[in-house]
Amino acid sequence: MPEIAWREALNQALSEEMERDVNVFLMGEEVARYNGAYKVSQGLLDKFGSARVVDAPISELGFAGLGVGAAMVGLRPVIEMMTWNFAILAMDQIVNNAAKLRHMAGGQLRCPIVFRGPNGAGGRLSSQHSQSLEANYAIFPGLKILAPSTPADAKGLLKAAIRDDNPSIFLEAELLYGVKGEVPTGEYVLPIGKADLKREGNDATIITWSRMYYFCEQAAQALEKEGIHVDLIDLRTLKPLDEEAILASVRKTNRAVVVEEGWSFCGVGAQIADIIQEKAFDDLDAPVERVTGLDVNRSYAAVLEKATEVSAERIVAAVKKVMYREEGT
Amino acid sequence: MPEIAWREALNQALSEEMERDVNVFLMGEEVARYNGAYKVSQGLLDKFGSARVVDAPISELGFAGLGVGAAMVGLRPVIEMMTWNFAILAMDQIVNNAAKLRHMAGGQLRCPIVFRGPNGAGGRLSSQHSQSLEANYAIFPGLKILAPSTPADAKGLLKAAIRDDNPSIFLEAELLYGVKGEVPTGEYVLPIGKADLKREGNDATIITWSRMYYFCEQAAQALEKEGIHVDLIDLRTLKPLDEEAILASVRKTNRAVVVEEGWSFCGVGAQIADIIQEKAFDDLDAPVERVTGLDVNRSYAAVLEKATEVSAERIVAAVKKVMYREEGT
Amino acid sequence: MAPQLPKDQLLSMYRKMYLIRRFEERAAQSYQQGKINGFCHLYIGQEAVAVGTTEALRPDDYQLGAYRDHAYPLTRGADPGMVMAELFGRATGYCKGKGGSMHIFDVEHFVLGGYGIVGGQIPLAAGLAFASKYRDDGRVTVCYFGEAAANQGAFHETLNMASKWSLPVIFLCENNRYGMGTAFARVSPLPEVYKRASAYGIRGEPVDGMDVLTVYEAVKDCAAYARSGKGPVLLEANTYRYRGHSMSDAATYRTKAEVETERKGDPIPKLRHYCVETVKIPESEFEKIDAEVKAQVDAAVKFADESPEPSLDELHEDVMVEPGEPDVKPRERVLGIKVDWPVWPGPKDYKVTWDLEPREQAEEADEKAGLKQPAKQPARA
Amino acid sequence: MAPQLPKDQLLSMYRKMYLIRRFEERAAQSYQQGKINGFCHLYIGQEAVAVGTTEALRPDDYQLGAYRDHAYPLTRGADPGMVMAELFGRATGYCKGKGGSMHIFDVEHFVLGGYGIVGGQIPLAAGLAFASKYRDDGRVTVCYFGEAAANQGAFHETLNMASKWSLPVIFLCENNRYGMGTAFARVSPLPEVYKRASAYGIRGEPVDGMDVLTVYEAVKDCAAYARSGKGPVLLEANTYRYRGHSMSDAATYRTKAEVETERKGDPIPKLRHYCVETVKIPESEFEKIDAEVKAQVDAAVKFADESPEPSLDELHEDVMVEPGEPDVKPRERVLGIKVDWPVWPGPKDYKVTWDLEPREQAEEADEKAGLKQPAKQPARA
Ligand SMILES: Cc1ncc(C[n+]2csc(CCOP(=O)(O)OP(=O)(O)O)c2C)c(N)n1
Ligand SMILES: Cc1ncc(C[n+]2csc(CCOP(=O)(O)OP(=O)(O)O)c2C)c(N)n1
Ligand SMILES: [Mg+2]
Ligand SMILES: [Mg+2]
Repeated sequence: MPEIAWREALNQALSEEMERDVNVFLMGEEVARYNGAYKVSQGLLDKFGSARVVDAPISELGFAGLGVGAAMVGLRPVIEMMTWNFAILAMDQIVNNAAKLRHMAGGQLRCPIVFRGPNGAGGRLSSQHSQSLEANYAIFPGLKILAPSTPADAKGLLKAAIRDDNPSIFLEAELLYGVKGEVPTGEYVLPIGKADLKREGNDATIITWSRMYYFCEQAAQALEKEGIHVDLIDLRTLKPLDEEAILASVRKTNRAVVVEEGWSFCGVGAQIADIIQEKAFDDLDAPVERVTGLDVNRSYAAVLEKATEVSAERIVAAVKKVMYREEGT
Repeated sequence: MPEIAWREALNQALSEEMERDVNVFLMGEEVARYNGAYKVSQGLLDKFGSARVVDAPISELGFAGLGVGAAMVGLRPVIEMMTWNFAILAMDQIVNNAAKLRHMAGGQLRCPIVFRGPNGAGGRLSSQHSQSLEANYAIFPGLKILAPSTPADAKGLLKAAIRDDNPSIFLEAELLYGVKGEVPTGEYVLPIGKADLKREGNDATIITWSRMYYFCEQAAQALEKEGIHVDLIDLRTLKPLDEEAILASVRKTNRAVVVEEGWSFCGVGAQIADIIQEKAFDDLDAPVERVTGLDVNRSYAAVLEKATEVSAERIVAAVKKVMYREEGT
Repeated sequence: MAPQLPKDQLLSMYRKMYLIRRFEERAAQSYQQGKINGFCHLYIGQEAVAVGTTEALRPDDYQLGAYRDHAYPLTRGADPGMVMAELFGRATGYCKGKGGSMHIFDVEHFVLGGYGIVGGQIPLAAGLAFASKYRDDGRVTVCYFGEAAANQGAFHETLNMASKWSLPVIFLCENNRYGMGTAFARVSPLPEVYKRASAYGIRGEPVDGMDVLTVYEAVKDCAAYARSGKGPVLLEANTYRYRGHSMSDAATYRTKAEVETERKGDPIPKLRHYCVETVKIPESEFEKIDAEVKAQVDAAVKFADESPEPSLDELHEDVMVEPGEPDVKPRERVLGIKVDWPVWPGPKDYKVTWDLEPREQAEEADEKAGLKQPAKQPARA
Repeated sequence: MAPQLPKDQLLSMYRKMYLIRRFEERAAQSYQQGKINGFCHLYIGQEAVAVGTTEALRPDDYQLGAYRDHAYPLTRGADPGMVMAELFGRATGYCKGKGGSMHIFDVEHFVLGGYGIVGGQIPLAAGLAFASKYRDDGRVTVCYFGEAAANQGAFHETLNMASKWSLPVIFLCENNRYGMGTAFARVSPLPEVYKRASAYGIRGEPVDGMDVLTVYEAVKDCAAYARSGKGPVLLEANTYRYRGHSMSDAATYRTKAEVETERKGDPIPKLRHYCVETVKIPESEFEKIDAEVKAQVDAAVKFADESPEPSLDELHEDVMVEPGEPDVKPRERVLGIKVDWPVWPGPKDYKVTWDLEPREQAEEADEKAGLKQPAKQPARA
C-alpha cells in the first residue's frame, strides 16, 4: 500500500466521491483557486469545475446554511470549515437546522451533508485558534461525529460520511495533515461507529481519538518497555459511540485511561468515563483516569502552550496510576 | 419574607443593581418598551431610561458583542437572550471574545458581563426551542455558569453575577418565571460557586440544578414516604463547580444520582459523574446514576415530549437503583 | 394595472385566501380550547402574500418560511386536516406531530418548512436555489421571512452569496411592521427592507402585500427574472397581521379603532369586491365558496380532533435515518393515497454544466487584486 | 489639497511609518529565524492607514483591529521592544506572551486588541462607542477590519445598530483587495465596501490608503462627524500589502513585476518625497530619522531576544479575575515606570443623560406600525 499524507488521503476521498456521485460538491474558504488553506482540495477545481468546488466568502453561517439547504433536496455538500474555531459562527445552522431537519419534518426529508475541517491546536496560535470543540457538537442528537487518526481511517471514514444520509461533523487537525501512513488506493469505505483496537494488551485500556492516538501509541511503546501492555482503542467515531468496544476491553483490563486533546471540564472524555463507571463498575479496579488539555485558555508562548498540552509522559503516568504503580517503579 | 415569583426576583436584582451602579445596563430583544418577553424587566425602562434599558434588533451576535465591548471599558452589561436557543448565534462573541479577552490581553482588562435568559424546555415548542445548552458553555475556560432553582437563589446569584468581574452565563427557565418562593428584600447577594444542600439524608445523594431541583424535591418527598432519606444538592453554580459539597455528601451516602434536564450524551452530568467516580471511587457502593432528558430531538406532540422529559418517578427509580432496591419494594 | 385574470383563477385565489383565513380562525379557537399549545402564529391579514405568490410560481418551485407558516402548505394544496392535525400534535399531522405549528413541511408540494430561529431559513433558501442552478432544473426558490429577520447576519451573508452566484431565489420579506412587540423602524435606520438590495447589487422592490393581484403580478415578474438567470430579488410585501404576534400575545396593546382601520384594507373582501364589481362575478358564487370552505375547515378540525396521538415508537424515529430507510410521504402514510413525490437526481443522472465562476473572470479579479497564479504551498493563514 | 501640516507633524508621521516598516521587516526576519511562530501577519504597505488615522484622533480614542495588528500600538507610542517581545512570546510582551502576534493589546494607549476571528472585533467596537455615548466621554472608536470581514454577519448586525443609535465609531475598512488568497471581487458582488453604507443610512466613503496625508484628512473629518453625534462612518481605505497574507504564505503567487509596480505607490517614499520637494525639508533629516528608527528597532529585537520566557505560574493567571485583583499595566510591570492608566468611572461617578430613544419617537414608530401601549402580559412568542 502506498504511503501518503493525511491531506492526500482526504483529497483522494473527496476526488473519488465526487467522481462517483455528481451530487457531491465542496464549498469553503480558499478551497478552489488556492486548493485549500491546507491543500486538501489540491487539483479538485481543475478536475470538477467551479460549481462543484466553490470558494466561499468569509460567511460561515451563510455557506453552512447554504449547504444544509442544498442537502435537503438531495445534493451531498461537503462544507469545509477553515477551522472549527470559525465554525462556531455557523453553529446555529449545524445544530438547529441540519441536526433537526428530518425530525421536524416527520421524516419527509434527510440532510446528507458533511462539515469538515481542522479541530484542536494548530501550534502557537493562542486561544482563539486552538480549540477542541467536539463536545459542543456531540451533545446534539441528529449528528454523527467522526474523528479519525490515521490517513487510512481518514479516507475510509470521509468516504463513508459523504455517503451517509445523515449530517456529520468530520474532525481533522492542522497538525495531522502532513502525517503519513499506508492508505488503500481506490474504493475503501469504513463503517461509521466502529472503534479500532490499534494495540492489544491486558494491563489497561487507553481510549482516544484523532491526533491524540499518536501520543497514546508513543506512551504504549514506552509502557511496553516496562512490561506494561495496553489495549489502545482508537474510537474514530465519537457519535455513535462504540460502547461495546470500550466495555469489552475494560472488562478485560479492569483499568481505563481516556485521552483527549481538549479541555477536561465537560469534554467528551467525561461522557466516556461516565459510561465506563456506569456499565463496567464492578469490573473497574481503579477509577477511570482522564488525560486532557489543561482547563485554561491556551497561550501563544511556547512554554505556556506546552504546559497546557497532553504528552506521552502524562499518559504513561496515568496508566501507571490506574495500575497503582508508582512513577518509575 | 415576601413570597414572589422568579421573574420578580430577577426584576428586583436588576433594579437594585442598576440603582447601585450606573455602569449596569440591560440590553436585549423586547426588554424595554414591552417589559421583556417574560416580563422580567417590567418597569425598568420607566425607571432607568432608554440608554440603560435597550430594545435590541434581532441581532444576537451583534448585541452580545456590543455588550462585550462595553464591558471591556468598565460598563457592566446585562445581555438578555430571549432564549439560549437563539444565543447559539451569539456564541462566537461569548466564547471567543468574552471568555478569552482578559487572557489574550495578558490581564490588561476584564469583561464584567452577564448573559442571561431562559434555558431548557418551554413546553410544546418542538426541537429548536427546547434545548438545554449549559454544557456548550461549561466547557470553555473563562466563563462562570449559574443555574439557580429558587427565586431567592436567583436574586442572590444574579446580583452576584452582575458584581462579578468575569463574564457569566446566567441560566433561567421559561417554566420557572412564574414559580414563587420567599425572597429577602433588598441587599441579598449569594456567593458564586457554592452549592446548597437543600435536604439532608444518609441514604443517597441527588445532585441537580435549575428547574430540575423541583423534580428532585418531589422525588425526595416520595422517597421519604418509603423511608429513604437523601441529600439533595442544588449546585446553583455549574462553573466553578462546588466539588467539596458533592464529594462530602457522596462520601457520606456512598450513592449518587445526577439529574439534569438536557441530553445525556456529553451533558454536564457526565462531568459530575466523572468527578465522583474519580475522586470518591472507593466510597461508591453503586455506579453513579444519571437521570436526563432523552437523547432525541424534542417533539411538539404532548405524549412524545413528555416521554423525553425527566420525571420525579424516574428520579425515584434511579435512587432505588443505586440503593439496589427493586422498584416498589 | 395588469390584464384581468381568468375568472377561475380569481375564484381559486379567493378560495385559498378564505381557506387560510378560516383555517386560522378555527386554529385560534382550538388554541383557546387547549387543543393547540406552545407557540401558534397566525397568518390572518397576510393571506394575499402567500396566495398571490404561490399563484405566480411553478408548482415545483421551492417555498419555505419562518414559523408563521400554516398558509404556505395550504396555498399549495396541502390537506387542511393534516395541517390542522400537525397543530394539534397528532400522528396524522404532516410531520407526525413532531414539528407542530412552527415547523410544517409538505415536501410533496415543495414546501420545505417553517423555521423557528429568526432568519434561519434564509441560508437554506440559497442552498435550494444553488441546487436548482447546479442541476439546471429551472426551479425558483421563494424564501419568506419577516422584516425583523433582515437584521440577522444570516440575511446579509446569504444575499451576498446569492447575488454573487446569481442564484434563482426571491427573498420575500413579509413586512408586517413589527417583530413581536418591536416596530421595525425602532431597530432599523432604514425601515424599507427592499432598499438593502443596493448593498448586494441586486434587484429590490416593494409591493402592496394587501392586494393579491399586485402580489401575483410582482412575484410573476420576479420569478421570471430569477428563472432567467438574472439573479436573486429582494421583494418586500407590505402587509399587516390582524392578530397578536402569537396566540400567547393577546395584542391588547392595539386599539380596536386602529385594527378596524386596517380591516378596511382586508385583502379578502378587497378581491371579492373587485370580482363582483369589475369582473361581474355574481355574489352567489362567493357565498358558495364560503360555505364550502367553512365545511372543509370544520372537517379539518374534526379530523384533527379525532386523530390519535403519535405512538411512543415514534420517539426514536426520524432523528437519524438508517441505510435504505425511505422518506415519509405524509398523505400516503395518513390517507393511504398514492402521491407524486419529488425524486432527486441520482449519482449519474446528470452533468453539472454551470460554470459558477468562469476562469477568465476569476483571473481578471485576481490580477486586479494583485494575485497571479495559485500558491504552491499552504497559504494558511 | 488640505493646508500643509507643520513640519514636526510631517516628520513624526514619517517616523511612525518607517518605524512600522522597519519593525515588520525585522519581525519577518525573526520569523524566518524561528524566533516568532504561529501566524504572523505583516502590515508592510498599509502603514499610511494606521499612521494617518492615529494622527487624526485624540490619544484616548479607542482603536482595535484584526490580527494584522502590530502597527496599531506602535502608532500610539507603544514600546517597540515590548511589542516585539509579544511576537517572540516572551514574558516582557504586552500580553505576557499569551496573545502573540494576533492579539496585541496596549490598553494604556487605548489600543484594545487584535482579534483572530474575522469580523469578531466589529461588534466590540460598537460596544466601546456605546460606552462613550453612555458616559458622554467624547471618545470616538476606530474599528479597523479587512475588506473580507465585510461579508460577515457581524458587520451587518453591528452597522445597523451603530447607525440606529448614532454611535461614535468609524468602521475603517483596510481594503488590501484580498482575504488570504481570495480577491474580494470574487466573493462580493459589490466590491466597494463603502457603498454598503447605504443599507444602514450612514455616511460611507473611500479614501486613498496609500497616502498618509489623505488618510489623515479623511479620518479627521470622519472623527469630527462621529464625535459631534452625527453617527457612525464607513470609511474604506484602499491599500495594498506587499507581503503574503501571513509569514506562512510565501506569496509566490504574485509576480515580482506586479509588486514592483505597487512599490511605486509606497506611502513612505511618497511622504518623504512630498516633504523634501514641496515642504523643502532637507534629506538629511530623514536620513537621521531612518538611522534612529533602525537603531530603535534593533534594540527592540535585542530586548525581545534577551527577554525571558513566561513563568509557568502564568498558566492559570488571567483566565479568571479574582476579587480585588488589579489589571496588569504592561509598561509598569516590565519597565517599572509609572504610567497613566485609563480609569473607568465608578458606580456613582456620573449620570446617564443620553436618551437613546426618546419616548415620543418610539411611540410614533409604534403608532405607525399599529402598536399602541405596551402589552400587559408576556408577549412571548
Ligand atoms: C434568532 C431568534 N431570536 C429571537 C427569536 C424570538 N422571536 C420569535 S419571532 C420574533 C419576531 C420576528 O419578527 P418578524 O421577523 O418580523 O416576523 P413576524 O413574526 O412579524 O412574522 C422573535 C424576536 C427567535 N425565534 N429567533
Ligand atoms: C471567522 C473566520 N473565518 C476564517 C478565518 C481564517 N482567515 C484568517 S485571515 C482571513 C482573511 C481575511 O481577510 P481580510 O479580512 O481582508 O483581512 P486581511 O488579512 O486582508 O488584512 C481568513 C479567511 C478566520 N480567522 N476567522
Ligand atoms: Mg414582522
Ligand atoms: Mg484584505
